[in-house]
Amino acid sequence: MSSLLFATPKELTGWLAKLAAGHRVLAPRQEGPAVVFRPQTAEQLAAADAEALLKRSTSSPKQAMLPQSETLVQFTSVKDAEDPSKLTTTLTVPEAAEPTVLFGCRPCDARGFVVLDRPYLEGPLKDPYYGARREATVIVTQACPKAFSTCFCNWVGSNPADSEGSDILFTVVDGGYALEAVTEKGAALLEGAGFAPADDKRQAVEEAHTAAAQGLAPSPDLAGAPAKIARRFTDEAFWTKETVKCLSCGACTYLCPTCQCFTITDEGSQLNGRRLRSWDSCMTPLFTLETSGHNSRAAKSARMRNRVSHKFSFYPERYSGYFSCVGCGRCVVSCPVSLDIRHMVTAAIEGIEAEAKPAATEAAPQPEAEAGKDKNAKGKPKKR
Amino acid sequence: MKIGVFVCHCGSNIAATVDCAAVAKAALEYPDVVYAQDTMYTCSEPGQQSIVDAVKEHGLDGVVVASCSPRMHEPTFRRTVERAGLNRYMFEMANIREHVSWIGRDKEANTNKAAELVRLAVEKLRRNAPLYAKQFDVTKRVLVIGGGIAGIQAALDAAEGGIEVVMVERESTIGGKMAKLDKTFPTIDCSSCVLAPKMVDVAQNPNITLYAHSEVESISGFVGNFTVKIRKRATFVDWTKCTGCGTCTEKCPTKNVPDAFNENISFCRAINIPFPQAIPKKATINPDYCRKIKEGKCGVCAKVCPTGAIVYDMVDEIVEEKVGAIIAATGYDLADWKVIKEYGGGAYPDVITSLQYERMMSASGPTAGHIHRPSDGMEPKNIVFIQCVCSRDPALGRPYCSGFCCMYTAKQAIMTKDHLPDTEAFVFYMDIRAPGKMYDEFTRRAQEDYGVQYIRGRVSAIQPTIRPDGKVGYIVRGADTLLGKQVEVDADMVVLAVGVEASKGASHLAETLRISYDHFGFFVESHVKLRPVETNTAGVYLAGVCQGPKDIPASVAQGSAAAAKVMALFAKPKLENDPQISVVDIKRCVDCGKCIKVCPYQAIEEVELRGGIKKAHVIETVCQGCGVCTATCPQGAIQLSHFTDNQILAEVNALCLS
Amino acid sequence: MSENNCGCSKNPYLPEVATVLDVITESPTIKSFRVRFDNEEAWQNFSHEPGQVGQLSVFGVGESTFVINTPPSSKAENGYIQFSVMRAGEVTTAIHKLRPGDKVGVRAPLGNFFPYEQWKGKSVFFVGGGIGMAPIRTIMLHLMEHAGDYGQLSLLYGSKSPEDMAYKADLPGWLDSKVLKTTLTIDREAPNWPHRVGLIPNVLKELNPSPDDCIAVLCGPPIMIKFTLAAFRELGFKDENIVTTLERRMKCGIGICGRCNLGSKYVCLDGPVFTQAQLNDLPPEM
Amino acid sequence: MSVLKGKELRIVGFLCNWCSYGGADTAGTARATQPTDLRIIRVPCSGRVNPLFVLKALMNGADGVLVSGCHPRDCHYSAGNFYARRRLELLKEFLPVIGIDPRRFEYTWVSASEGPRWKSVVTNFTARVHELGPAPKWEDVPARYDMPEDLVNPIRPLGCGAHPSLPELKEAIKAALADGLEGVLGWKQGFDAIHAEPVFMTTPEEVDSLIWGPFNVQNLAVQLPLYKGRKIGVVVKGCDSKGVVELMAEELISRDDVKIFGMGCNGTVNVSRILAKLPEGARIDGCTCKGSKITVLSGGESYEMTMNEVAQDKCRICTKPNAVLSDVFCGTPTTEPEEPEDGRSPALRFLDSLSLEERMGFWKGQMERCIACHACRGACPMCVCRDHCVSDSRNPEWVTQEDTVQQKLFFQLIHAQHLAGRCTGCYECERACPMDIPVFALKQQFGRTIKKIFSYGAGLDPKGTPPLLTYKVDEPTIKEHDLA
Repeated sequence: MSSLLFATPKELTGWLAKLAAGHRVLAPRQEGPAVVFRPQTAEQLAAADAEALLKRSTSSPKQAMLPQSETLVQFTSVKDAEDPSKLTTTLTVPEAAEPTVLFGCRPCDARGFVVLDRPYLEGPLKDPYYGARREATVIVTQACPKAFSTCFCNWVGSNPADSEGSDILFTVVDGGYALEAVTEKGAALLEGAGFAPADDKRQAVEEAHTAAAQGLAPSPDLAGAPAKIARRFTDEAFWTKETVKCLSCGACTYLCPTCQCFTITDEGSQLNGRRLRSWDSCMTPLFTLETSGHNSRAAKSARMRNRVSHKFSFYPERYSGYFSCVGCGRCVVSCPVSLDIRHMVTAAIEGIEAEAKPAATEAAPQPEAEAGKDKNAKGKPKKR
Repeated sequence: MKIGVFVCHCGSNIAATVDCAAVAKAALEYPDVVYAQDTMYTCSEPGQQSIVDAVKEHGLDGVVVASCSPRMHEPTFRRTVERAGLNRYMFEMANIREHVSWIGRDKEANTNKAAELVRLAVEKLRRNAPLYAKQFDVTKRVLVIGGGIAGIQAALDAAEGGIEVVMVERESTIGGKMAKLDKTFPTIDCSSCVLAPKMVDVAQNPNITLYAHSEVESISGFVGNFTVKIRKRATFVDWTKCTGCGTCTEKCPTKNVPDAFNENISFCRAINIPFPQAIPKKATINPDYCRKIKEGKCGVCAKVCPTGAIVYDMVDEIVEEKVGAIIAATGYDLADWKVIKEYGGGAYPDVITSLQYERMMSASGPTAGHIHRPSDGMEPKNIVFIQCVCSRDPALGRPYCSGFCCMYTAKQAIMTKDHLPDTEAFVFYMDIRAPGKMYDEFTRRAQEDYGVQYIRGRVSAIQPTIRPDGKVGYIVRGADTLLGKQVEVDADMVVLAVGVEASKGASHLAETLRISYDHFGFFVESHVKLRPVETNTAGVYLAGVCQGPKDIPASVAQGSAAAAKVMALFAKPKLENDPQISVVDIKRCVDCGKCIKVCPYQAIEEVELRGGIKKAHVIETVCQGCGVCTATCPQGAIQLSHFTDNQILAEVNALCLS
Repeated sequence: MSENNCGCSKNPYLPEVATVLDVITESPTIKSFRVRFDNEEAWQNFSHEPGQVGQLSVFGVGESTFVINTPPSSKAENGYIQFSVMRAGEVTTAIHKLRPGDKVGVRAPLGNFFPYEQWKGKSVFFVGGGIGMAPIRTIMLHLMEHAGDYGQLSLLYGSKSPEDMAYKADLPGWLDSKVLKTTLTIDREAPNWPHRVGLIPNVLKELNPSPDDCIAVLCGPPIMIKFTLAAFRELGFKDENIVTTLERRMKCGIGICGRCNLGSKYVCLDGPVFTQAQLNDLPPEM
Repeated sequence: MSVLKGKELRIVGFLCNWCSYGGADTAGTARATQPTDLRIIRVPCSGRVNPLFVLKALMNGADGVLVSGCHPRDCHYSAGNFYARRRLELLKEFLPVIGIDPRRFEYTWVSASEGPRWKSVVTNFTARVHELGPAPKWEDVPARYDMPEDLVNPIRPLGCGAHPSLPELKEAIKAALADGLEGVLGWKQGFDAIHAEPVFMTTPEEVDSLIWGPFNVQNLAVQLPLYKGRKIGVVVKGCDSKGVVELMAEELISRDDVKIFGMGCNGTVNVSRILAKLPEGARIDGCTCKGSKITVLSGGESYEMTMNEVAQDKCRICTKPNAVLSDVFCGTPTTEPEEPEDGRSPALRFLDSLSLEERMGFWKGQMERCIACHACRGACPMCVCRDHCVSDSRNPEWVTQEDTVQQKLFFQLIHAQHLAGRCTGCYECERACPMDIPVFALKQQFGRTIKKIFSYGAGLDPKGTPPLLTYKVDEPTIKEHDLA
């Protein structure tokens, strides 16, 4: 545990304003009823009241690392003078990411990036765009003062004050905020912030964290959930019944901090155009539609089955037991027909024993117990 | 894709205000363009050959020609492109003449605009796909609407060419306006002498089915497969039995029926045969005057009819005919001259129209050829003919010249001098239009041999007066511009050379035929100089005055021309449809039925595929390619070939995004 | 399946600009494109294994996955790699418009490859349906080059009609090759067609290959795979000896975009080559 | 390649091939000098011009767009221009809501022989566009995020107490299930006390879970096309029933497949407004509704609020609380008030008070936070294209994948255009939007224009035809925009 620092609201916004000179500072901003992460200028930050920067965002801060649409490659071609049908095509890649401070996200958002790191950075082929932004971004997380009714981070091995994925974790205490560097990057950022040491606030911070954890509804036992859900796969009636009211709109996937899927399309012409990566949703039928017209997930029940199974079964099978869901509850809050993934997971694992199944989950390494963290969850976060 | 761009100078028409070389050079910058040249005359033989050569030499698979309007030379260049081995739809035109070089002298702006229009054509061409026409079989029968001289000529020529003809005539006899004429210019031979044999031919030609006293009710379908509903209006006489003996007309007590055939200068009976040479020579009852039909009394004709042909309770009958082509030959009517108050507005009995005068001079007319003025039957000593009544008169909204009035007025004047040698004939005229063979000699003969006095000037008013001898006279006041003074003529009778307009109901028929018509009701031809007898609707042709004022020789010529066009259409064993039609992508269609609702031609139907899935389907031969369905379909599932959403969007984006 | 060998650290989304050297019209709907990288150095150290795929793209239109259907040896000998493309959608239509000299993008090699090392000493029975012949061709030619290491190699290639049959230039060679027993079949009777007529599963049963010590390699449209798989099982072939490829599900080709998953496996990383046994363990979502 | 700087503005013309393109040719042949700005795109018929082409041009930098076709009755395809007249008149009235000056778009009729008329049409329109100057660019307009939250006073008393006839409704549904109905769509309790969720009731127990009250917000008509061909029932509020009727009018569901259960509706709540009265993220432990007062229990506290404070905007001006069409109607219908003189949504009222440029700023500010998740499309009962939406397609490609304001707003324009004359005003698109963007204002702009021009409301007549799918030869209520 590195030392605890204390900052009054004015000091906090002043610090952020100073950072805005060298960094792109993303912080929550209220726009109409919704709260979104927006780059804020030094003046805006200096003038902002700290309270406004601490609202929980409606959509996840995933945009900071994985923009909804970004240019992967720009291609321009020049015609040969004598023979215009001969082209010389040159490809250019947009410049690397700018240093960014992502301020005000919550532990589940921060853990979302850890979930995304596995496919994006820990596979055989690394994603340079996501990697560059990940490297260039310092994540300043606020420990949740209070759990929302739709929060269930404790189901997936986390808690309202989980520091995994964050570089700096701060907690609201009376009179201001107790900040604590979690990683070297965080410590580097706090350097020169001139905050007073505040070890005496340790007690208040612990109390705030346990108070927040109390607010969460107890988590069902998800041990063996991946295997159970895998076995539920062929229960067509179950998935059809659960998905009856789903409208296949895809809002859940675009709000989710851990949805990784995207599509690649080209715009413009050969002479000057760009190849785009943009978010895609497994809930729309076009996701697995092949040009021949064959679609392995034509029915919406198959698509919902894939979404729930991916987060609670396929991903854990592939990445040593870690759930891909971080329990932020945004998909539950914003579903037009109030579909609840918690209900679907509990219903899916009900009545299925987790007897031996040679799936990867058995072979998953046992993460060492974490002091003070919730014990019973299977998908234990490993220290990065 | 390899595109070639050919920028045309069109002599100086384009090159004068557009830097064609610069446009060609700019075209080389566009995507997929690999060859660009500017040519003096691209549509000329060498011009087209340069396209064919370039396609071969550079392996082009698309051609853009920047020149005149596609309405002019798109077909020409499509054939050129086809000759070069490409599909004729891998071709686009940029209109840099009518839309650029001819409408402004600012060379810099014109060149920039021309380059942009070429860019539009290139962007559209890059998204064009080869299209192939489909074959469909043809009903080799033709419908001729209108039994005037033009219709008769067309019907006879088509029948001669071995094509079955269905002729529909509104009146109870064919012959049209020509049948009403006594003599025809310039040879003054008797009109019915030349017309009657042709009418008989129509009746006797086995290929011709005649529906007289009938009208076209509705037309559906398309070229090669029209379905025509014909309303056979009730004649109240069973024509299969009627022998045309005329006994009923003699005995019919109702004598006060205005005789339409004689232009209402006389009366006829409620049951009547219009004129002796009528074809079909059958009687017809006028229901508005027949006492039996109106009040249930009388019934004399039924009693005297030797074959019992009278059917008082006859009703209209709808008949359906399948035809492959339609010739409209609906002729003309005289304009409503009564709007001219200065000429009495129809109140003066002795101020009559030229057609009425023609009936008066006709041997089969009500006065058996004797000229008696309607008011008191007196043989007129002075007759005044007034030219251009409701013609060449923009104030009355009729700016056009009716073409044949100068000639028939000269003829009527000559005939008048023939009938009444010592009668004076005066003709008030503006300019004598006598363009045909022996036409001008004819009008000169009227002046020199027959002493008809031509007065160059318009008649400002006709004033009725009581002469000392108590008879009525008409002071015709006008100007004589050659003498430069006012002129007055005390006339016994005035004959008005009234201008022509399309026959009544022509505009409604045009809507039924889906062809355009202008403000005066004349049908709009496909091209005023190059395609006068065709219309923009495939399979519909025009003949005679319905297309615009013209004299008998021209009407006859157009009748033959229209028949020739039909024969050419039917010459091929099968017809090809225009592949620019809509196509449904069954993967995207969700069978919401919006396209079926909006299609003006009902060319889209709902079909059931395997497994009971329903989709929309376009009937290739009925779709005319308007694209309303493509603009309506929410999923973009139905796309009009050659004008797909992506093709038009490419043009919009080329203009707005770059 | 063993790890693929393209762990290059450079940007995996960045294609190599390549030039189309030659276009062969195989059938009304299939064309083969022979391409070579423009960047000489990248071309030199490019190598691939039979069965690996590549993302072929037309700039401005998009990219799509195709198997590299020339054997590894042919790159050195002939100086090109070949992709066979059936016209189906927007990208394939744009590819079909390509002419020699045009530029394309190539991201290759991707995915795993046929485990031909483990097949040594065994017979191999290839079945290709329509465009499914493309993946078959690369591994078949490779095995024919090392025929000695294997037992009997045989090919059953079926297509809708004679014109639809691809690789017409190779067919004579295959028909009278000493190392390869070739059977060609078409769906329906066609004038002067000397070979078999009939659907692939039925012809396969007639050929009645023996399952012992024999690997079946099976590629084609889903409907054909379904019935041919049943036929192989009927003939006694065990599921672990039946191999197929699933590159039609791929999108990014580098295991990130999440589109090609079959359960927890990614077709682009753990495939596209799978044995039927492996597929049986995965959720039934073909 | 663009317009001549300083001399020309970007004016795009869509001309029908048979008449206006010919008219332009005639003007050319007559050497009638005209300004050079206009670039002409040839289309077969003015009926081919999808209003979205005009919107695409105006959204991407066109300063003026002109559409010209054959004179009514003179169309080569007989009815193309009749459809165009209605669509383009509606478009012209729609443009101001997104801040585009309607004078930048004009449609007129010029025949092939009217060269001089074409010359004056082009000259006058170009002059008008030059007078208006270059169109404001979406990139340069300053975004604004303000939207006043003042509520519209309800025109009838809104209530939230338990409906006395709910048991009677449950019995009726159970009876219907007994004699063969496969299932009935209704609402049941959601994941907490102030959320309901749709349920497909097939067994009596499930019918017991049916609730009727202020939380029945979803419009169940959206589910009906998914059950095409199956005999099912649906419980409807007044606004939902209009959706069911419109689906029947367009034959997307058949009348005898659907058994409609209705009850008088006293208004539904906007859940965000309830949450706004509670501390951020408060857990909902319970909720009691009595008369028009709602008491929410959360974390030991109880929060009082009235329906007037939290009701949905549509319920405040609702004139059709009872099903417009039903097979079974339980209980006494609620009073149906007269048409309000101002039925506009709050967003539309605010937009009407803004200048054109401010409206562009408004939409730029709102659409920046749109995540293009298309929940608005998913929740819309009239969106029957489901898996084949044209905005996900590349043939035709109306929108690209880029997340710029123009592309995201263009999807909203597609949605509004497709709903013109079909939208029943159920507000689901705005309620379903996770980012709370007031997208219903665009649909209501079309809705109020159609009411003004065709005095037609969607979803009232099962035999009705949406105005844009038909035409009149003489349109008494559309006056000619003459440029000549």
